[in-house]
Amino acid sequence: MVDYIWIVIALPLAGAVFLHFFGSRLREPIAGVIATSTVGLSFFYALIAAADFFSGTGEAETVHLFDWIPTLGANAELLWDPLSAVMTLTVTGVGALIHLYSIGYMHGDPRFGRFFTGLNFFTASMLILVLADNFGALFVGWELVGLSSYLLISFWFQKPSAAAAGKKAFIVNRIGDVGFLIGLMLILANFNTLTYGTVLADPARFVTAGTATAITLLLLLGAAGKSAQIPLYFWLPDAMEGPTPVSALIHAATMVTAGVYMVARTASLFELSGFAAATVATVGAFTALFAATIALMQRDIKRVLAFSTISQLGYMFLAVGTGAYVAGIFHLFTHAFFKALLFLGSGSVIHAMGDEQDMAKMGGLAKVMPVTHLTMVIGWLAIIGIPPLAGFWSKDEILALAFGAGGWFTFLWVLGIITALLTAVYMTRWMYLTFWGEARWDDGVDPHESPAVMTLPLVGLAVGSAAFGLLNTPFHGPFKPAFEHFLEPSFEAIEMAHLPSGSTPWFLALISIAAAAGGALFAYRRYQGAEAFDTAPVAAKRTGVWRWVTNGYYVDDIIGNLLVLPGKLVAAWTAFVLDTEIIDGSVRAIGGGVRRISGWLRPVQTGFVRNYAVVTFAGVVGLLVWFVSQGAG
Amino acid sequence: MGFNVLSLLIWLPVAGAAVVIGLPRRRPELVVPVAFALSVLTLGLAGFLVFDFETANGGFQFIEKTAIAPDLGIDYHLGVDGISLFLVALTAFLFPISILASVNVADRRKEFMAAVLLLEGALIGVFLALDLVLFFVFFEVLLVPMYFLIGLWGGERRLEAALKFFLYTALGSAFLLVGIIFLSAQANDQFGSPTFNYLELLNLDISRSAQYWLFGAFGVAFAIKVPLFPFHTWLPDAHTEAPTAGSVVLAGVLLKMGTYGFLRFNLNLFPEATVQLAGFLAALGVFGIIYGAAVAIVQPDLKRLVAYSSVSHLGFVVLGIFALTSQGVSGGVIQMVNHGLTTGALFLLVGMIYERRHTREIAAYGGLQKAMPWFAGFFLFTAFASAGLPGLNGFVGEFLILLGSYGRYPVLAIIAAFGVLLAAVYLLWAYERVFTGEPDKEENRVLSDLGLREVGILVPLVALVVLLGVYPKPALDRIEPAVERVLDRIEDRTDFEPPLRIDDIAVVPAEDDQ
Amino acid sequence: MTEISYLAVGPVAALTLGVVVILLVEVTWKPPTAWLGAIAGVSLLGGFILAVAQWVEASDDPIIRFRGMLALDPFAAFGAVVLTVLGAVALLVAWPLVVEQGRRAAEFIALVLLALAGMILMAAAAHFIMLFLALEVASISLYVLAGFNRHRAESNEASIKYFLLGSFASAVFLYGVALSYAATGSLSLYDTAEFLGETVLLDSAALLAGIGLLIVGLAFKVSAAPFHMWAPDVYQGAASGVSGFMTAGAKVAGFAALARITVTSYGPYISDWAPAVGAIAALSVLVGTMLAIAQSDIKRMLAYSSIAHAGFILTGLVAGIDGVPYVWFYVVTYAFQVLGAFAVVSVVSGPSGAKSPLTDYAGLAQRAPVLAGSLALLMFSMAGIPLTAGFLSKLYVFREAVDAGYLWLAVLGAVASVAGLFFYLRVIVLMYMSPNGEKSPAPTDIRVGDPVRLALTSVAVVTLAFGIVPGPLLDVVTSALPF
Amino acid sequence: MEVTAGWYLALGAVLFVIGAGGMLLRRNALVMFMSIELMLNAVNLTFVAIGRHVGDLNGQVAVFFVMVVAAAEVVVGLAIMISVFRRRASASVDDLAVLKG
Repeated sequence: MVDYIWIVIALPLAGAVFLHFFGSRLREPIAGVIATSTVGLSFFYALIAAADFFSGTGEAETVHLFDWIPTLGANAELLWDPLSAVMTLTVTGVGALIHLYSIGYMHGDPRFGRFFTGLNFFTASMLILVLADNFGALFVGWELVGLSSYLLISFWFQKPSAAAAGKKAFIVNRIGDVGFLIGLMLILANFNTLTYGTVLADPARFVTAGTATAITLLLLLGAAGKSAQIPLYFWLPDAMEGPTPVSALIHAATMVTAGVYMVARTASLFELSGFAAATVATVGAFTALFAATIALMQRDIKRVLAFSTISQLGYMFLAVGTGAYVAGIFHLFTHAFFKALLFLGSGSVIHAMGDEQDMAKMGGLAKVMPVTHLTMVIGWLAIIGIPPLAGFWSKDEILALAFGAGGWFTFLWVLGIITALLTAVYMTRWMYLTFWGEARWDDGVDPHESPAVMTLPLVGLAVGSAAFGLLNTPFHGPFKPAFEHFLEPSFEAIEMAHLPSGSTPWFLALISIAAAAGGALFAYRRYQGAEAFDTAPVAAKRTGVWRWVTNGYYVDDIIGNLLVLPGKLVAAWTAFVLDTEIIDGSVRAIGGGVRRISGWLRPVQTGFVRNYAVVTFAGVVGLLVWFVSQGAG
Repeated sequence: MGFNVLSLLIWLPVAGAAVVIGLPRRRPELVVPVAFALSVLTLGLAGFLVFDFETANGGFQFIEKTAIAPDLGIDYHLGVDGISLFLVALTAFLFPISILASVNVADRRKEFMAAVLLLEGALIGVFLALDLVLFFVFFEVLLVPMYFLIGLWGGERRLEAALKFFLYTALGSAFLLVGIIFLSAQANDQFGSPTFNYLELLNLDISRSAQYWLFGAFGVAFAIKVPLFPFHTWLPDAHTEAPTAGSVVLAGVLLKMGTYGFLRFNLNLFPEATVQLAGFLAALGVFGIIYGAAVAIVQPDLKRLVAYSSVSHLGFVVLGIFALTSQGVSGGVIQMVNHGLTTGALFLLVGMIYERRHTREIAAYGGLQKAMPWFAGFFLFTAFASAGLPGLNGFVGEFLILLGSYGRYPVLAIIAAFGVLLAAVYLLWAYERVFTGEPDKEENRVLSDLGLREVGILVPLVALVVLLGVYPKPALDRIEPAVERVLDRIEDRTDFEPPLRIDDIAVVPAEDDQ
Repeated sequence: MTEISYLAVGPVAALTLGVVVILLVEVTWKPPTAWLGAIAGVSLLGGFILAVAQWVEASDDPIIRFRGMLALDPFAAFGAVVLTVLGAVALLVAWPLVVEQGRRAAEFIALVLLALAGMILMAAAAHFIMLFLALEVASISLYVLAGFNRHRAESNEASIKYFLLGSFASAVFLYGVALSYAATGSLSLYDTAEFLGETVLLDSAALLAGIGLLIVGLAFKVSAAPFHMWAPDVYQGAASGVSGFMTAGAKVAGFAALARITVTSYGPYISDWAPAVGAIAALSVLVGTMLAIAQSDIKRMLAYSSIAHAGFILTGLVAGIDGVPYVWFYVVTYAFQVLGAFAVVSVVSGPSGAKSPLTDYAGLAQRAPVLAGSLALLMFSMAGIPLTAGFLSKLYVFREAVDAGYLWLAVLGAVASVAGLFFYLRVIVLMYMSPNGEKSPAPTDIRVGDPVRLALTSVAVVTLAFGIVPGPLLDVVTSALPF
Repeated sequence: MEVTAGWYLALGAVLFVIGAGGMLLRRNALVMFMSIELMLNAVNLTFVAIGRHVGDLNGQVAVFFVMVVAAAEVVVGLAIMISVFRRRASASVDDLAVLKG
């Protein structure tokens, strides 16, 4: 079974190749059906392959497919262990549902087939990423998901904004990848290979803490790029230019979590460097808070979710940085469900509103879209962390573990709690502006519930969001921490963070629940009361800090003016002054110089015999002088 | 070996040129098929060569040797090793494509095809020659057909470009020639008889100072060909003004003569100087990476953009070669091939769009993806290959080079890594401006997508790009032994210890994995 | 009387006989020009056969004849062979001109043959006085040929300049002879060599000065800088038909003589004269190349390029006896090339004309592909592009220079030959890359007579054949050493 | 005082230089040619002197050849000059500067 695990990748890949060539010829639903089924099959294959892990008898296995670049220890080798199994299942499971949903969402798009090519290709790339057995293969998947994200964000290439967003996403990711690449250089230089087996088994054998710090920080840069963490988060909001299923699959559920996965995978390296781990946690906590604040003021239904995604990824970073790898992966897992759910829901809304994305023009959709509304409520409760829904368990575990880590992490815990509060505020706002209150639709718009093909996945994801939290509870008996046991083999060697002892966890849980409930209540009241409508969560002050927040702290402008513009100027100077004028200029000058000298010399040939005789005679004298001097000497 | 495959590889195209010229004036339609058939035949020979090549053998194979001028030690001496093998194959592969891409050449078609075929013969000769005079002959004589290709069938500023190309490169070769002569003089002193035989010259022991001078003399010639900053300014003009076939061959193969020369001659003949100067050249290469990319970003002319991207990519090759590590050098070699494929494809694509719109101005385009989805697809694919996307050939080379060179020049390798980023910037930005958005100009809306011939031209390239990206092993297996020989040689000729030799690598059995 | 050997003078005799017959026939019967040509052809053939015979004879036992006047050695024989062939080709090239001359054709042919005789003797002379006579015979005939076209101002000017400067140079040469005589007490090349071989002169100032003046005299003939000033004017002024012959013949004979006296008589003093020769070589290369770039008239351009080539050939001579074979190789192949180039000129710009602006050559490729093709080939060869004799010649002489320790000279030469591309390529650009007849006065297509066609073919063959398979020629020249 | 060969050689040298000077300074073709004759005769004197000094006939004989050659040069030279004078009255070579550069 496991020996053929490559089938998991091969299926969607084959789907992509097939659809690339024939997708455009197929009648509409068929392409979608094919794509969906390839991913679905992968899911079931993975499920069966993971059976041993469920029974706890599973052994990590590597499958060697073929040599790629042996001299770097980078071969086509797959690693099948609980961690990659979880990732595979998440990717294929959530992926399959989103594929299904897309059949409805992309209905009528002229490039229907092409879209599924992209989705399938992305799934394959993501699976390469999570199944890789060495950093080389990991990097392949790493870049390929970037590519597919680029292709899918700018899927509607006629929209300049979409094209630009795609480019931005890829390039910002590449910035991170440079860091990643340099990290790989260090790894090869110290380990002489890129294979996990050698590098991760017992890194202390090869590297000092210092080197480990360098390596891990560089990897972190790559992770920050993929997972949209500070400082490389700013591509994700623009990425919402892509079709909503793309946002759901790539920019919420799977690709953006690659960074988290990578940190978890390289846990043994991070373990060597407390500093790097702390950095990861700090980056995560701050990103979480930062993004949450921006989310407060967004009017675009998807941008809110985008910033929310960044914020949630922050939690995951906080987790893996704290050493709570299981918690991190668990949050990744649950988040995949409820965030995908929320995105698909917003997609369903956008669909219903005739591609309207401004929440100021929505409201009161609960009545017309009952199913969507219901599922969204579940998603909403899940993300703000109301027990017993998934979000609560995963997020709360993270916070608890952070608190338990003590010291600096206690401060990060505080940030986490504030973020939890803000999350509740902006998500409630999101719900209210979209589904509740009175309708503010433009005339001519009449929303309607989406077709079953779209609502079905919503339901599926809703169930996940509601129930999967119970997979990992701190209790015993029926709700034992199954997820943790499941992942244990992958983290045997790793020193895990522990829950604080005694009743503290309960206490912490209460705090976070309070924060969530309080935030939700505040926001609800804010809008219920308001007559003069205003999207801002607090009484209208469009000035000072709020303008900053509304514009995402002007980060894009700052980058545009401080990095991109000067960069272009420098390039232009190099090209049109240094290269054309100075370097090529001097080359041309040499050529012209030779010609000019030749011109100057011509008049020497006066045409007068006497002068010729003079020159000749001068030659004679010169030669005589030489020879006679030879004789003398 | 029943027949002298190497000689055939060189002289078949040359004879082909004669045949093409000899075709009756009244039957112009024959020209292209004949030329194409001949180049395909050559490709077949190259294929035979690749398959008949002894994989594990790092030395020269298929050697041929006959004296031309015995008392001067000039021989007709050919041989192929893992380093030259794929350059020959690349050459033989690119020419049928370039010929097929030039069927629309109307003016003096016979002469055009003849020139192209001559060029092919000469280029293959450069990579096969094991006698320095013979090498120089091929190295120099191919300027003539190239000169005519640019000067007769080129763009508006073709004359200037052609002259610049010829003079600039010839200037380099002048020093090369003197260097070669000096070597044979040394041989005369040490062996008692003059020789230009590469294999014998390897046994010379050359004083350190002499090595520096010779390294310089050879190096200038090769640096101009590569081209290394600051000797690169002939390249954008030549590439831009040359007809499509010319650009493809220039970028695809001609530039490789420089890097090949460095690897074959400088590293082997002047090991001490190499070890001393490697850092400097690697630095130049890295500078070229960033510089070429920066200049490419703002080029308003699509063809110039691709031309400068070559400067950037060749910088990687130079870095790899002078890293003097197994991975770096093999990466350099395979990157030569990769660059030939991707940049060749890019020039072909630019040529195709130029044939339709007769402009290379990026600003003149926009929203092409609507009218020409296939063209856009091919372009994007090639762009990503050239930007070093994993899974495509470009990555394998750059990955090996970067990781391989870190062991020797951490700082340089790190700077070079940013070249990968910049490549994405200039290629994607160009793609955005040319292909995306709504086609605002009428002439862009009515463009016809690629025809069967054009697709036929591109598909083989694409196939190879993917193949080399996913399964480079066959190539690497043939390249590495030759590279190892070079490094061994440097190791025992100098006190230098190349880091990261392959045999140092801890090979981990798949079992004891986590 | 073994001292007398008719074989030693054979070629010269054949040519002189030809001269006499032609003149007599002319005055008695006034036959059609073709006959005169036939007679000339016969005497050249005779000369050639005898020269070959000399070769066969001399390669066994080279020896001095006529009381040390003439050397019968492979060196002389080879010179004779080359010069007779060269003469034949030259006559073919000049044939349109000859025909133009009408009744004066006989004189013209006679002068050419006479000049050839003189040149052959220069290569064979083993005695300074003999050498001087040969030199004068050749030169005087050339003075006349230069001014043969009496009715054109340029022609007159050319011949008088050539004459005045030429005789000035001869005088200098002769004084050199006298000084050498004073130092060694002998006028025979070989006795001089013997004398210098065994006795070491305490104060050799006179001798060295003598050597210097001798070199000047011959450097003038081969138009090496700074004794080159006459060349451009003369080559341009003289009718295109003969300029080629003057350049080629003078070079071959001049270098033969120069090589013989330097390596035989003054061989022991190589450390003294080689640097001087090197300096002249460098100067010639520089002056020739630099001035050729600015020329707008192809004949002047070729003249300056011939100065540069004189420099290249001298580069080979600094290696002394070792260099002689390659000097031969260079000078012989170059002689044919320059002859061919002037042949094209004489067709395109008229056989008797002095003016030959480069613009005449715009679009020549369409009007006369054959001419354009061969001229292009010659340009590439002169520029030293591989697969042509020009490249190998340069390779060899540079190699000799480096072997002799003149690395700088080789570098200079190599770089200069790149600068040379400036003007060689210009011709090609005009012929191939400028639209048909643009700026050219007569875009009528050009007819090439059979003689010229034959000449061009032979030149092209020589240039390519020896460029690709130098072996045969190398074997010959390496054994064509002075006694 | 007794006149040795040295004096003759010196005289020869002086004459030669005078001739050369004339060649360089005068612009009349005939005069220039005369200076060349002077140079040749200077050489003759040298030959005789040396021949006498070393007691070798070659020196004396050479002189005859030189004279003959000089004569031949005169013939040709005058012929050329006449053909020039036909076109223009002046004998100054400075008028002959069409070909230059």
